[in-house]
Amino acid sequence: MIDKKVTNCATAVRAVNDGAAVMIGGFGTAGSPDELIDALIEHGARDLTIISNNAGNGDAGIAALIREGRVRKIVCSFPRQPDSHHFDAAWRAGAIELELVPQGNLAARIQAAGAGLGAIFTPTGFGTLLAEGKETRRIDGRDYVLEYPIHADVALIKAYRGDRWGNLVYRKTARNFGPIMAMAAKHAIAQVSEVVELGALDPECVVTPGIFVQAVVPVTSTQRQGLAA
Amino acid sequence: MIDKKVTNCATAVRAVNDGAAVMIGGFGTAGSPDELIDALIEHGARDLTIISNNAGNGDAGIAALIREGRVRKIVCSFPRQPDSHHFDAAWRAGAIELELVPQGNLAARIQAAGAGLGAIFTPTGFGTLLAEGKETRRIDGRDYVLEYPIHADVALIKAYRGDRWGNLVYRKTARNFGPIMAMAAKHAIAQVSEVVELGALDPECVVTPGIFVQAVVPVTSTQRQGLAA
Amino acid sequence: MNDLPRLTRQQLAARVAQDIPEGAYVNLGIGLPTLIANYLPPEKDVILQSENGLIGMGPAPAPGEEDWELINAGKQAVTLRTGGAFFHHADSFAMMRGGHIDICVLGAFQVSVTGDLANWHTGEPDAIPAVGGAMDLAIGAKRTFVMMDLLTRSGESKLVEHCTYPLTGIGCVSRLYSDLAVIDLSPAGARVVELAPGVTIDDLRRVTGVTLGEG
Amino acid sequence: MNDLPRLTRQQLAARVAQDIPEGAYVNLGIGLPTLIANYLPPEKDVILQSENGLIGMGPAPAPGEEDWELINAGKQAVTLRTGGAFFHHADSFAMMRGGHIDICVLGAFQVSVTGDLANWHTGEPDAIPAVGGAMDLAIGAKRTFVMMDLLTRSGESKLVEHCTYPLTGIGCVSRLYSDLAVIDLSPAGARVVELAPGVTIDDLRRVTGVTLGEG
Repeated sequence: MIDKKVTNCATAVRAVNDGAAVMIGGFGTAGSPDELIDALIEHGARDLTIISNNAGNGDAGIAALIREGRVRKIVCSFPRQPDSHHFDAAWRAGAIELELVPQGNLAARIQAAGAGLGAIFTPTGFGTLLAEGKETRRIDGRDYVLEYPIHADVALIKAYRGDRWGNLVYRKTARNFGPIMAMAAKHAIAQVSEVVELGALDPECVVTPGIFVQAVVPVTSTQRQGLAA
Repeated sequence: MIDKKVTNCATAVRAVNDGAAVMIGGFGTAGSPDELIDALIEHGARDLTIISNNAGNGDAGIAALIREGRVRKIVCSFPRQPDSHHFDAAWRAGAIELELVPQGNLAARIQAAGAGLGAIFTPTGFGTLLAEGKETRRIDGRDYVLEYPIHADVALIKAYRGDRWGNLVYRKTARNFGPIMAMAAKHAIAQVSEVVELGALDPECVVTPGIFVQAVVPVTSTQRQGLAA
Repeated sequence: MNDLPRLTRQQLAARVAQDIPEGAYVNLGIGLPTLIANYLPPEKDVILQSENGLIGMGPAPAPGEEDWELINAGKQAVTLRTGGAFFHHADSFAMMRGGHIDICVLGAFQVSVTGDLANWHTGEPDAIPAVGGAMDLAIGAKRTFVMMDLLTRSGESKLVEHCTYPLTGIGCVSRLYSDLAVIDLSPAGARVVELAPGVTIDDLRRVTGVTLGEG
Repeated sequence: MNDLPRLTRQQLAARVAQDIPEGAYVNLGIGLPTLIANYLPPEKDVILQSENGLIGMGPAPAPGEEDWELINAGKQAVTLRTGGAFFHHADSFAMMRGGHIDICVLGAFQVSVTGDLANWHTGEPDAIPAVGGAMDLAIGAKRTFVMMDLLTRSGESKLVEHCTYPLTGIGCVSRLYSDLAVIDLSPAGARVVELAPGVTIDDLRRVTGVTLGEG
């Protein structure tokens, strides 16, 4: 019997090795897998490359990972936030490498990884600092930049409901990067508010089919939700 | 008030001009917009480029379009079927141009068009007849072929339910190419079994958001469904 | 020279809203452009997209009714209108980059007369860079508008011959809505479409110092 | 020389099924490989994908209960198992091409000792070409197996040093299951893993004429 349910976050994040590339879902207060990140900090893996939209804010989540010195490099679109002080300090100290990627390129490169593409010509960033040194090409009268897929060893995402096959549905704008990160990582771990019986999710409405998910962890507490802004 | 509902197929297909590139959804018996194709034949547009998985079978649908001499070129993955006699005859007579595309490349190129990419390096077809003359590149130890997006002027697709904003849900494997064709065409026309009230479709389960759809046509008859095989 | 009669931010938002037609799919950038939503009359059906994964965005919820899993790109709590839908980030940016959004309205540090946009980076060497969706929004929509004050607080023109700040996109802005004028931008240069009440074309030429066509 | 003891198609299907582990995501190609599904014991949870947009494919429905909007890639009516899901063609081929499918089993016209596959085109000049998903399936899965009779009806080996038919993919097949033997294929060449009862390695070498390693 296929059963991808893992009883707790601590067990699930053992899949993260030192030096791993780890995707972390979430945009703002929506979809951040806070409990998985807490467990990852506890787990102690270091020298990580983090792929996420932001570089953390406040003192929890990705910010705490950075504070603890676990992050060698971050690939993200928007590291600067009013309370991103842990990233800011690490960056100014030269203690963290930053690959800044326009958000649409970030999404497209993650999707390209999941879909097995070798590279994509994308319209975003042409003629800007973020395309410096990159191959460009004019196609049908429009200019494009060649960008490469972003793969990961592990993805940590937050979904709403999941089943033992790993099928997932999300809630509102908490969907954001979850579905494409699950596809781009070798090992996708989803924390869910509820594990439901197989068959309880409508097959027409499953957003992430279980083939893309390796572990489903029930996390009922949502202690930080609604606090961050 | 936004109301994309069009009362009948004949009115909807007036959007197809002579010389247009037309995507047609469907895979086997599932998802073929038969009534829209009938209306297109009646409409009379000619010199069409058809983008679809197959090149028609039997005497209806795309096969009938070909029989009537309306199709200049077809872009598809699998034109040869036991009863694809209209395509077969046209092809042997040199009366139709064929661009044969592996099914995954077809899907990826249609998706790339909808997403605004300039080109993609895809793994499929490398070293085969279907990549002859195409640019290739080795990336991270794997070989890829450069493929370009496939755009269309109009898409004809079949969905299950739709609303006046153009939001769509599909039914089972009739989903197939519908969502990506809607995104890749300038003007997407969806025939639906039922037009429902705005708000009747769960926003978590909408497969094609209305932004990708320009016309929704209720078609309750499904006369050919279950006959073709 | 900087005491010209200016549109207020509210007047400017109302002015942009006038030009958004019924049925348009629109992305309003973070900051000033979000004001435009207040001036889209309910009877004019305009659909707002937010690039973090929703379309059919409605107004802010009543205080205390926020759902922090229903937010916009500015990370503010919002609502979903009847008929709206959710989707993931790749589909969302496909909407944008694939040219499905009719109008995107952005703020700017600088805009050039040919429509180059600079709105993501001040260029200061110690600034922490952050781009978010700015570059995707700039080049993706069918039409990209900029909404900004024409001059900085110290009186420098933000409409320039060539941007000196790092670019967000090249030739992507088709129209500039400012507190002093509405100006079309194209490869042929800037052309004034409309002047704020009490402002003359000579005023504009004087304060901007750029070449401005008329009519 | 062609009257060697051969596995029946049913025996061959059962043999392939043995090597499909619990929990595997599997795509069974049109034709011969579809027989494998009959030999996956219900207690071994194997999930079948069909590239036209479903995962968790179940057996054929009872006659008269077909739903022609629920079909497989061979356009046969199928069912959906509890826990299955539907998706569009781009997501479906992302599953395949992105390496998410563990095992794909395909039929073949020819396979080379280094794993080149020819299964889409006989190369006859007047043949109407049709490729479908063959090329995507060939190169996408973590492991691609071929299931076929080792010899044509006229006794020619379908395992060859170099394919003479147009290729479907290069070096993509890792294992060949045939009626006479199970043979691993790799850049180092072919290596016989298992012989059908009553077949010797010398028999195989004689009928195929290719270099075959052992053990």
